[in-house]
Amino acid sequence: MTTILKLDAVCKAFGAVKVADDLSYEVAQGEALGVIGPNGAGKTSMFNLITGTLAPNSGRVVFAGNDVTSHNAARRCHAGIARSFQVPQPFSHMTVFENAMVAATQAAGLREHAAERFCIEVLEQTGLLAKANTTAGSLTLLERKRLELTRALCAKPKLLLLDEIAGGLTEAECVSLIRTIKDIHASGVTIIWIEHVVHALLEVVDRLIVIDFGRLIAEGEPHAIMDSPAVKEIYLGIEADA
Amino acid sequence: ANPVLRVGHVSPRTGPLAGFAEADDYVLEAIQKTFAAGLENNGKTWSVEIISKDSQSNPNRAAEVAADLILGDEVDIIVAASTPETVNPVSDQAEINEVPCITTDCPWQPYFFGRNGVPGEGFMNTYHFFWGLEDVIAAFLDMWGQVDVEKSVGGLFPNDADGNAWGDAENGLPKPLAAAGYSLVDPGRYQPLSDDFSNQIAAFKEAGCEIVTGNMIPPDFATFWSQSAQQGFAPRIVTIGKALLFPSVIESLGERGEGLSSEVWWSPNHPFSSSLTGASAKDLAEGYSAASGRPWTQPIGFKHALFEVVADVIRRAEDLEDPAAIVETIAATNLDTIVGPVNWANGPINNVTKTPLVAGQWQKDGDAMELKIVANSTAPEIPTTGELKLLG
Amino acid sequence: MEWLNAIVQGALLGGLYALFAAGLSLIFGVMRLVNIAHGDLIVLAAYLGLTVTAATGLHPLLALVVVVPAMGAIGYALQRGLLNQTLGDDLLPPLLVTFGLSVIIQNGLLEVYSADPQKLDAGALETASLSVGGLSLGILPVLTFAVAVAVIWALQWTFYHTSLGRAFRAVSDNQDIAQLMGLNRRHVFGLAMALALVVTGIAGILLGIRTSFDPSIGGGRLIFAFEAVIIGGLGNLWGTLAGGVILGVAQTVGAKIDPGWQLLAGHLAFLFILAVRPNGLFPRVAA
Amino acid sequence: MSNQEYQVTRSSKAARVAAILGAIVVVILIAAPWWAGRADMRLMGEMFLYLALASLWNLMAGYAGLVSVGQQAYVGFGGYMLFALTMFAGLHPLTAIGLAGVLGALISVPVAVLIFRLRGAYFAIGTWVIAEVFRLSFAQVSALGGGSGSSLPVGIVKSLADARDTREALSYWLALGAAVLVVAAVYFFLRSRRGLALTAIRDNELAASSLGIDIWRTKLVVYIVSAALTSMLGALIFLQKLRISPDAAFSVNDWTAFVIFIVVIGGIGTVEGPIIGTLIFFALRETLADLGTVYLIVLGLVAIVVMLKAPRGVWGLIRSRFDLQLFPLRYRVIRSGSSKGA
Amino acid sequence: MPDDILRMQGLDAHYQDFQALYGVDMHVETGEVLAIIGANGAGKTTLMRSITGLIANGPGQILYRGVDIGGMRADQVARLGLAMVPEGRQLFPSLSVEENLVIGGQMGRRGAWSLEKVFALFPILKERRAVPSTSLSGGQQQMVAIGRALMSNPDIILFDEISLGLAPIVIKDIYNALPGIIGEGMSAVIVEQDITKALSVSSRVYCLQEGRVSLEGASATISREEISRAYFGIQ
Ligand SMILES: Nc1ncnc2c1ncn2[C@@H]1O[C@H](COP(=O)(O)OP(=O)(O)OP(=O)(O)O)[C@@H](O)[C@H]1O
Ligand SMILES: Nc1ncnc2c1ncn2[C@@H]1O[C@H](COP(=O)(O)OP(=O)(O)OP(=O)(O)O)[C@@H](O)[C@H]1O
Ligand SMILES: [Mg+2]
Ligand SMILES: [Mg+2]
Repeated sequence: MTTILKLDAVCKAFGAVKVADDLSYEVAQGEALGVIGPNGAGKTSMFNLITGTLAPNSGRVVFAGNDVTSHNAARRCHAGIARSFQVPQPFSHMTVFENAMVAATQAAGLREHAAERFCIEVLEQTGLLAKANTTAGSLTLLERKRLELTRALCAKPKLLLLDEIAGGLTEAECVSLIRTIKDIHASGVTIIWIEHVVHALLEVVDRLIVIDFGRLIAEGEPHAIMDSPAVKEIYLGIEADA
Repeated sequence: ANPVLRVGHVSPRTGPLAGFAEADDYVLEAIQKTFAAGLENNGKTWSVEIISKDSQSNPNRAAEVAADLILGDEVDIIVAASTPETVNPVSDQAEINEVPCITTDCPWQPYFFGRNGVPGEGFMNTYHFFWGLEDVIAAFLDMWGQVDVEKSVGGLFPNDADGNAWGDAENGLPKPLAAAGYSLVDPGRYQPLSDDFSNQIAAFKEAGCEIVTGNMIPPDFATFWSQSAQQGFAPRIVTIGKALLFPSVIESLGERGEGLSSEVWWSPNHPFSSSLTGASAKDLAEGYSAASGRPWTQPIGFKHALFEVVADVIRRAEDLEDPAAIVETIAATNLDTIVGPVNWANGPINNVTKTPLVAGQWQKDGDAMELKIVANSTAPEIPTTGELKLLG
Repeated sequence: MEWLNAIVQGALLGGLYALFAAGLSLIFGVMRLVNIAHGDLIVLAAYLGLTVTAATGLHPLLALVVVVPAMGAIGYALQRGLLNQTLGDDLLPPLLVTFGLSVIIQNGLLEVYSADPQKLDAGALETASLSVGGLSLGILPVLTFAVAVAVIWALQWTFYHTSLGRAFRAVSDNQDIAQLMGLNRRHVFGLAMALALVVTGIAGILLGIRTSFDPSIGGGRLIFAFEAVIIGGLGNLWGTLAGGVILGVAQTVGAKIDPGWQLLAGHLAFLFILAVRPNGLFPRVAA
Repeated sequence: MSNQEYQVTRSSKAARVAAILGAIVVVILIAAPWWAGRADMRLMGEMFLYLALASLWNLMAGYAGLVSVGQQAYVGFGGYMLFALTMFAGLHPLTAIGLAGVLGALISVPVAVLIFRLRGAYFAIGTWVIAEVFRLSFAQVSALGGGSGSSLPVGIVKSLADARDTREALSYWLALGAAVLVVAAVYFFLRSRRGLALTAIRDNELAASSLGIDIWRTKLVVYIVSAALTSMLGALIFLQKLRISPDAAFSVNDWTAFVIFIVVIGGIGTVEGPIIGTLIFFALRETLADLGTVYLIVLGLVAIVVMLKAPRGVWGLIRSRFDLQLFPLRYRVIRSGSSKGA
Repeated sequence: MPDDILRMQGLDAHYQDFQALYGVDMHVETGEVLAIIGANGAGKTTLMRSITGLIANGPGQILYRGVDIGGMRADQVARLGLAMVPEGRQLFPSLSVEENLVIGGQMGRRGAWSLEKVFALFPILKERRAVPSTSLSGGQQQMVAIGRALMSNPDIILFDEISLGLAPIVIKDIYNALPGIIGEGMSAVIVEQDITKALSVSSRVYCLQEGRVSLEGASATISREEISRAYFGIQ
């Protein structure tokens, strides 16, 4: 089993707030890793460090065997990292389909015609095909989140970073989302998924890490982690001795 | 019907140079009246149509409207006046499009050298009448020589067509001033619309200048003049071209406008009269004041004279259908106009002829400020109307 | 000594630039509005001053009593009647509308007042000077500088220590949500523009006393004002003052080397600062 | 349900008709020297140059999000290069125009490195200051007339062609060629992958960069290409004006404000906008210019009214009314032949 | 009806050509917690924005204590005592945490809520009161957004997606705080995707489907089947 992503003692602080504090872990090729942690723990910041949106104060990010710490976001994307944004970042004046096309042509490097077919496929998978010609700016919050997922998929990533995509879904929608992500995972894509909707997360991931104050405080088999006293206390708010 | 001859006219009706053209309406109206019956040429009567366009004080626009007049209105003669910013682009268009062109109201050096004219060759189709820097210098020296002041002169020349010409080491003020025994302190070309003249003032103070001269636009002069007072610089004579031409500028300076001096190209006291209407300089100036309620300005005479020359050329031309013949006629002009004689045969250089120039000072006359002619040895036919008084 | 003189005169000139810039900085900060007409509004204020002094014979500084409220009212009306409709994420509508406004003001002034240069006659104030350590300083530039400091102090205080200032910042961040806080954004923006034009009114009168003006000189003033704002860093009015001073000193020092360099030196100083500090010298932390 | 039912199209019937009509119009325009008067040709030549300037500005502002109020820097630079290269290096004017483009591209690189540090309104003002620096710098070059400016020697103009008619036709064709070239280049660029990237950047830089778009490089390319072409246009413009001076060459009103006016009136962010805008601008100018101040006041009012009532310009109005695209860029997903509901 | 604090009558809402709400009839009783549920895009946010005046609607479509607020601007509505915790938090980035709260209270309406009380509810905010609101995490921002709305001492408070993006611990805290918030006699409307949660805190529930009310009932008695039918329109 090869390692696709490795964080090596990554540190990042905004003034006094440490969002990554000596953060080290590895993700294996083909794995699905879940990330939980209290609000403000530094989960989204960790994604920013992996994708190159943020530069670390110290430490290294290694992707597919290459040290990418000094590479910009675009370069890392070409190397195979794609993400969804927690706060959706659509190309508001472009249609949903064009949003997808940007990913397919720029990130995945597909030629025009192949890109078109591929985007239609992905849109169908994520349930946005009916909105293909709609301007992204007029989507609802949740549709925007789905667009985030669509775009990330259209980039044909090796490593897919998902930041809270299940929030606000109805039960039925959530089930279909889980199915989609499982399919993606089954096709060989490595996934790191930040999610507060823990039950959805547990359906998919092989391993769970817990972040608090930028530090990795627990890591291991998902259900075991969820049952651990630390997680109960800091994350679920269940008093350990109750 | 009579054949029609079209005259194109470009001037800065609007924009920062609009002061130069403020009397255009008045002058053109009078001219059109005299042209109303048509002009005789070779026994035929020609109707003359004047098409006037605004350059908006913008050289780009001046080129534009000149081309419009030439290509669109197909004018037979094009005329322009007021500063190199108007005169040069119009002349250039006329030259390349082979249309006869007469211009005025811009010293001839920026006109000639500013257009890359080559002495001895000159231009094919474009002619200019006004005075030159040598006349300004002579008039200034004449004025300054009347009083006893330190012969140290501070120079203020902007980096524009006029300023570069006035300050030019070869053709501008420096050489003749030195020859006349004056030392010139010239800190260098400043960019028009500067907010600060402290450095120039410091340099003038340092050198003990008692005279300040140059060519400025009014806002720059106003800034300089109040800063001088603030910074304790009190020259005895201040003689500035362009900025001090217009009564409105002097008025805006209040008390501190009194005693400033300037070149005088034309005034109601000039002993000339119009070849078209017979009116004297005084008649023309008073006519304007009466019609507009505003004081007379110097460009009035030249604008009138411009059309005197046009009328004269139309009358004399051998063949008004042929541009080359018109150009020939212009070159052969010999006319006494309201601003003095215009005769390109006596030009200092190809395509240029000169009119007389004297120097004057703004002095209080009753309530109003009046431009008195205080030095006339350059053109003794123009009588002086006052005596130079030192400032301060 | 000559260099010192150049620097001191430049710093005083900077006070005037800071005054030009303060109003711009305020509306830029509150509404993200790039007001191309700002320079022309300064000139408009000078002309209002001219009209008032001509009609009443008041000293130009006393004319402020009329001009300042008038400019405030114009600002409020302009904002509510016109500029409010242009605000949004897009930079262009305000840019173009204020550009149109600039053309209209300029040519309107030309129609009404003609192209003649005008000046406000402040009598002895214009030429009075005081001597400090061998330097001769004009009372007017010193006064201008002092006014600039006072105005900027007042604006800064308003912005960060009053509920009006808080309202300015909130509305500038998110208009919809600010509405939910009971803030009428149209009114708040109107007040911001009114305040900005009050400052512009003061600047215009001081400009009119310092130098003569005609309807066309607004553009040149506008660019200095922008430079001062950006050098100082957005949202920091003291920075704007510093920006004005840097600009003024760069100009006079540049002119000392060669008068042709006066304006160029100011622009180059601006570009240099951008090259080393793209957010200006004193950007407000974490904005 | 198979996605074979769905098709993606980027063209439309209107666009195909427009392409044919457009080709016919271009042919008619090429023949203008045989049917139009001198003044009309000059006017059309000027319109073409403005159309080209406007299309380039539209590419920068409407697509790359680079709102520049300093494009006069390159117009003036190109003009001065024409003068310098013909007067001092003795080059043929046409060679000089080409070389002006190359030099414009070269000088735009360091400029871009500096002003790309700025965003939005900051960028706009930065470009303006750059243009002022160009203006003031050229005002210091006394060989080119300093602040007074310089005229193009008649001999150089005549080297284009001896006969006046040929010369006029030639400069007309140059202008027409420039306009067609620029509009076509902008259109095909926008249809390309890079065009899509550019539009994405305009909408959201953060998302664009994380989808593999090198923002800096994409914008740089657009900026440099615009600078090069604008410089060439500047050289062409001043070949017609015959006289150059810093104030005229670097006039923010003539080369940027009017251009912005054209683009915004016509419809920013569309290829059609600048064409419509140019027609409207010149219609206004030709009917009102003699009114002087009133003309400019009207222009200001028109700009304000259009911005308030139709922020997407005249073409935006037409497009929203008739869903018309003459230069189609959008992708449409259509369901082929099926009548099934969702 | 005197007990109604808010009543919608035939409320329509549009985004340009697109109609998002069709003749919605709905009322909120004084002092109750009303839940609104519905699939994505059903029009829940649109409803909230209409009530608060951020989307214009016709006269007579919304009555607040019997007063027609249909045509009013958002700031006028806010002054009458309506507050909203918007979807996606939307704090003022250039205001500090404390200023964000204070500006909520700037209308000067009297009532139980003050800065101290908000800080007591969310102690972490007191700790970070001076920092810019942008440097808070998502959950902390949601706390500020709630505090900000409370600071205006509204008579009715609207929560759009109250728990979206929050860690379970925060959701728990917020729901624990809810009775205290409502206890002061305030009415509340809650948009919540977690139906169980929604039913447990509310007295009545409406379900929206494609811009229309598809179900209305008492939270305690409504059945799961009814809800899923109302959600998706499956008969
Ligand atoms: N700004 C807008 N422009 C055009 N249509 C919009 C806009 N905002 C929302 N809509 C449309 O209005 C409808 C209702 O949207 P609304 O945001 O009210 O739904 P919602 O119930 O809050 O959904 P969600 O659960 O996704 O937040 C949707 O079909 C949406 O596409
Ligand atoms: N640009 C920034 N400047 C200053 N502080 C920041 C910045 N971005 C994030 N932070 C701070 O870093 C911390 C971690 O934020 P981050 O968004 O990574 O949290 P998170 O774990 O994703 O939380 P949530 O689950 O609420 O989304 C927070 O306290 C936040 O205030
Ligand atoms: Mg997060
Ligand atoms: Mg919603």
